[in-house]
Amino acid sequence: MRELSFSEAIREAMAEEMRRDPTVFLMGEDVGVFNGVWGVSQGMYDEFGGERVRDTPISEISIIGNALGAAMTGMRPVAEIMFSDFLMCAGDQIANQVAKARFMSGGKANVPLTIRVTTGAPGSAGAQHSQSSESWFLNIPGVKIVVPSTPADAKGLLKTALRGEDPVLFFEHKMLYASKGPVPEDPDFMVPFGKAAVVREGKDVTIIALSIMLPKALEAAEELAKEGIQAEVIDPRTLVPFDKDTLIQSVAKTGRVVIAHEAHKRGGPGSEIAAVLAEEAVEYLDGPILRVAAKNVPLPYSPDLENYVLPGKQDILAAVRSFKIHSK
Amino acid sequence: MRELSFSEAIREAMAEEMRRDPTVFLMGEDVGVFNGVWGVSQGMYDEFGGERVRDTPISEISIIGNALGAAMTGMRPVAEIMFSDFLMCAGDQIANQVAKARFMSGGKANVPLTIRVTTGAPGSAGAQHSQSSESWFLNIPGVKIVVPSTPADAKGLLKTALRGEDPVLFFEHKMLYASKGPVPEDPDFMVPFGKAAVVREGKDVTIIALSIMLPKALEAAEELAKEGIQAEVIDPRTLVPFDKDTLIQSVAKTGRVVIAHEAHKRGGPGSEIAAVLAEEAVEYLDGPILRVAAKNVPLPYSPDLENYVLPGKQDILAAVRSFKIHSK
Amino acid sequence: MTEKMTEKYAIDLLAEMFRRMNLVREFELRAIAERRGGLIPGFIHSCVGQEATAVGACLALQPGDAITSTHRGHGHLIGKGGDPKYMMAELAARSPGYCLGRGGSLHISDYDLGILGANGIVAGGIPIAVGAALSFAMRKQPNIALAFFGDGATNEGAFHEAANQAGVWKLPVIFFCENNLYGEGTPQHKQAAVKDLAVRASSYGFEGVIVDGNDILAVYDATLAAAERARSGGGPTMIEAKTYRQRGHYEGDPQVYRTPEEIEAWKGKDPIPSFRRRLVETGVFTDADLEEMEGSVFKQLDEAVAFAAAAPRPEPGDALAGVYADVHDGLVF
Amino acid sequence: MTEKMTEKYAIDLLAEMFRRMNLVREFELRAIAERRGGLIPGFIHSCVGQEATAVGACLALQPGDAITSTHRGHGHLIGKGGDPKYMMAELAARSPGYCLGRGGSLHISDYDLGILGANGIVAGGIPIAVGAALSFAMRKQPNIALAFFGDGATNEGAFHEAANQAGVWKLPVIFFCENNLYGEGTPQHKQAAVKDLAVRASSYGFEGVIVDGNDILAVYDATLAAAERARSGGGPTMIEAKTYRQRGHYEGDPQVYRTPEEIEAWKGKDPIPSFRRRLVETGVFTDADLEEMEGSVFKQLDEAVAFAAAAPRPEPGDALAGVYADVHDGLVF
Ligand SMILES: Cc1ncc(C[n+]2csc(CCOP(=O)(O)OP(=O)(O)O)c2C)c(N)n1
Ligand SMILES: Cc1ncc(C[n+]2csc(CCOP(=O)(O)OP(=O)(O)O)c2C)c(N)n1
Ligand SMILES: [Mg+2]
Ligand SMILES: [Mg+2]
Repeated sequence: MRELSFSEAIREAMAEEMRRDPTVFLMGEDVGVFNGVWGVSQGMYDEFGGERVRDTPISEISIIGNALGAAMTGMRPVAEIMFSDFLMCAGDQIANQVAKARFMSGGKANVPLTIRVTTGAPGSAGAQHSQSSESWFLNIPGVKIVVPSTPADAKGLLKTALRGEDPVLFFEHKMLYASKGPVPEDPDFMVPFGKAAVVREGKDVTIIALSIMLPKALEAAEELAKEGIQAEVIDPRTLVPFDKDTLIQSVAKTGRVVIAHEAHKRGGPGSEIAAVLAEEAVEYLDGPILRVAAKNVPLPYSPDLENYVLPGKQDILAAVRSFKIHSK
Repeated sequence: MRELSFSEAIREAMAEEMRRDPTVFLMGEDVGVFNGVWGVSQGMYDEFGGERVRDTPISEISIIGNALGAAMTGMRPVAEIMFSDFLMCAGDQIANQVAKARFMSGGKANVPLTIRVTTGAPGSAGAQHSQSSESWFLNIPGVKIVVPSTPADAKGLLKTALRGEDPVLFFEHKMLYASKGPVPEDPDFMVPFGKAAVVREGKDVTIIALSIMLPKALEAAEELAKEGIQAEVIDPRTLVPFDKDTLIQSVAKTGRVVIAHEAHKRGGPGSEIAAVLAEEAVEYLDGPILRVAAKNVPLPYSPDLENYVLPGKQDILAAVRSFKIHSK
Repeated sequence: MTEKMTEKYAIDLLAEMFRRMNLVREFELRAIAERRGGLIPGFIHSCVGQEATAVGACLALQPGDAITSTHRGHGHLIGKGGDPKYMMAELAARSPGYCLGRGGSLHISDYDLGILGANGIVAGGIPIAVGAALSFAMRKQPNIALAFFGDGATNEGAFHEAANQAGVWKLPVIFFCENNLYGEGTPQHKQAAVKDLAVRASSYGFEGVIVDGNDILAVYDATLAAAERARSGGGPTMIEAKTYRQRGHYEGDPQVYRTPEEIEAWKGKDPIPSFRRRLVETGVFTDADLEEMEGSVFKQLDEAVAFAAAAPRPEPGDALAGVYADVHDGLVF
Repeated sequence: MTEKMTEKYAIDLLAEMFRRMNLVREFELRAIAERRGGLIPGFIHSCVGQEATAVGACLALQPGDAITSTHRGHGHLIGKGGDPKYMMAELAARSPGYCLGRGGSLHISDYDLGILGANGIVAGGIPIAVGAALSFAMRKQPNIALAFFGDGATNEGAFHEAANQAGVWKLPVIFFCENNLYGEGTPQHKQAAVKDLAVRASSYGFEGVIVDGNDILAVYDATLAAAERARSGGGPTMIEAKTYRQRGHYEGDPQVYRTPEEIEAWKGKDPIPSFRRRLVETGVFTDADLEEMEGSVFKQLDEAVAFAAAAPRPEPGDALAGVYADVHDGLVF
């Protein structure tokens, strides 16, 4: 299969849907002439023009609110927020308008709206440009939350978002943009929401890894294999909806869980995942549910501090090793 | 001891601190002439005048940002956001400015800022005026999160907030305002952050209850006692900092946990509490960690629907009974 | 004089103005009574005194046009053609209500009529209206959007960003400010340092006009002009209609922030009797004509209340459906 | 002519203007070079071309006054008296840096100098400046605050709410807009439908003035006038300074959104050589005087870079301290 980078995969999903459906369009800060700050929309302004690849003022409330109004009246907008840190600038529109419109209207408001954001620490970008914000709207029923980790998933999940009727928060890790992987060419290739991917099978421990932590978890699993420990690595891919069954089945087999994400530990996506397992899979547990995550401090500028605060492969390894699994 | 209502206790804490320290002041929408929409600041405008009990325009970004700037330059503001649902209107100022200022400045910014908000469902107020938002900023290191459930705690915790040097989000449940309880008269009475209250002792099950769920948990415990089940009821009081030791000790004794809060279940404060216990107290668990919380749908206007979505005493009872504890 | 009036305004339009203003007024009074009586569980922000803005603006729109509304939205709904039956049922939290009883007064909507929702968030609907206008413009649909909001709402960031956006893209949208002098209990002069909020339009490159919000014809004229401009590619207009809410911010508001004299003075400028007088004095309608219309309004509301009271309540478990359109095997909960 | 100049401006002030503008320019160029060389890990938004706004505005302030800055903040810091040594150390992520290496360029601050922080959030600092002004006003401290922000920032809700608030409370604050014609890659006309952003002040009941942002004396005069107004209870002023950033939005920006010709044309209006010429032509300083100043700037920056390069890095574990002042037995983590 041909290989695409993560950002190419996202661009292809958007462009294909825009060719297919005239109501799909992209709006955001510098998504057009500038090609997007991370180059994701490279060339799209040239292909689709400024009407459908719309540069907006620096106005996050307006970006989300406009996109919502457009969605309610028949369009299918993709609204880009440049850094997920800025989601809070439009927090009210997301939490109180976008997420609740369908329910509050008795199901009559249709909100086919995809909010794409870049997330994660690109290195020394400081506390306001590095956050992993996947859990910030987890307590708000009404938005779906999608966190891809491979180019194929990025494309297939984005397609599902763009063809669906619900608001989706779509988190793209900046340090994944350049990563490459096979991506199906079928223009109808879609990855369903609510299906976790068992990326590597194993019987000794379940590593649940989100976004950038997936490649790190796979590296860790490789290393563990050499020690005779068979790690099962699972990517939930979507947090809302959430495929707990696949996780529970894995835990039933391994009895041990490590959850890895780059977001801060407290209140991160791992809290919810751990809570679900503690509620529904406790009988299978042979030990604690460990979370590998950023420490609970704002992300520092200094690389020395930042590396210390961010989670890495070593932290996954340490977590797994703490189980003292006797390799068989 | 004399009894005060929850709202009187909050008012007394503010007024005492304002008398004691000229840099303390209150600002927010209709906190002055109107006496606050819930009457909490009743009479304060008359006592302190419009300079120190400041009515603001309807501008949540400005309320929080102004309070932050004032805090950084020597004042000790209390900023009121009328409904916690509107915190997201000022989400960026809270998450990216208030919470991070001290850390990003290398400790040089001082941020003695208390953000008071009303929270919870007052009944048929609809999806945008009923949310329990305690977990919305849990993933943001730098703010402390305080969730009192009794008049004495409300006063004592607010005093700790007002005399401290850090930003605090202070959640006041609307349906607790009228509740009464003994409140010490000592003007230096303070309740420390990070100390959970064991409100009722028991050996069979630990019920961890926040805010409005505390009185409901106590009622449930009373009923359970009649069935011979001794429930220990604990109020964490502060989510950041978090007193996990008291909880773990309780779980070590009971082996069973029910966490009750009015916030939606997914991504609510109970996720983090459950995750902490699943990480650090798993060896004591005799069963799943159960969460009693609002269902994951926006809060409906209809009382029939709303009652169904909100958690109550019955849900706590059902959760405890599901453990099939054999009363001794 | 009759001729002048009926030359400019179709007689049916004048009748509809009168009828709908009365319908709004009586809807409010009836809802307040039914709330006291227990039929309606939630709180009510009535628009008594502001009927001319709601009805005048909406009647200047076309059926396919969209509006966004506020916490004080019953008038906007009725103005845009909302049916009091389904409104009352919604307020009574019944199944046949506009939002199946999920929304209530604060969130009532009718997407078929282009009413994209009342809103519990001050200024929250404004960017949504701009988005609807964007949608019409992109699809070259000859419709426009109108955002209703209060004086207090103009101090929210959402107003600013939305208005600026609409100005840059020259979108077919009207920013309709119902300036009733207060935001909750705070008078305008404590909320903004400018006397006329219409001046704010100049920050966004479009025109701001001021009208007497208690004169329905003035409101209608200004909105029609703005709508024509918007429809013909001329971009947005801001209309500031000066009016007054005669009752508390919500039912139960002790109104410590204003004097009974002030309220009385404004009741003297009530938009309904003055329009009624005008219709009679210019001979457009006889007193009897108008009485008949008034009677029909009462009847309509009796029916609405009866409908609501008899309507079934939603089943509790229904609450779980309708958060999402696509439920992925029921996984989202 | 010399006399006119030195009559109006103290000679030390003119020297300081020249020296600080050069210091800003050379700081930027040096930082860019050191970033390429690997000393500086993070990204840099340079203010090359905008030295007159930063220095002119700051020199019109008093030491106790406060400013808030932006992502493009090195000039503001140096203007307000920041020490290049600690700045460079901060950019190099070293322990003696202004923020102990935690902030970096985007978050650099010096609370002792009243610099309440650069900001990674566009318009994020504006409400903070208004809060500082509120604090000064409440304590009757004779100080004022000044918020720096860009043209693009005026489209954020935060700008609107903060400006409105300051207008209502007549606070001692200056809204200083550095209009460099672009917000990132988007030109002003795609961001706002008005030509002059200073008109926005009229929405808030205070004055908006426009100055040539590349003329440091014009910037200084306008800021001094606004500061005097603020200090004497006259409330806020908005100043729009028209200027241009000569380099990319950040280092590495391919600048597809503008032409080399445009950049060249603006380089012809560079604020530093024009001020230099003026100083020489009016006889205030000789070429030799100015060369000496220029030399001292280079020396200062050599020292700053040497200081930064030799400075210790923070210990990784230090990251855990300093999130809160009160740690409650270390519980907050
Ligand atoms: C974001 C937000 N802030 C505050 C409120 C509380 N609130 C509801 S209505 C209102 C006053 C609104 O004033 P205005 O816009 O003038 O409308 P009016 O009530 O006068 O019709 C306030 C402050 C809210 N609902 N939303
Ligand atoms: C809230 C927010 N939105 C977007 C950005 C990304 N961003 C950083 S600088 C910038 C342009 C700012 O333009 P302007 O205010 O004119 O300042 P300039 O860069 O021209 O100095 C943008 C969009 C941001 N940092 N914060
Ligand atoms: Mg009003
Ligand atoms: Mg700019």
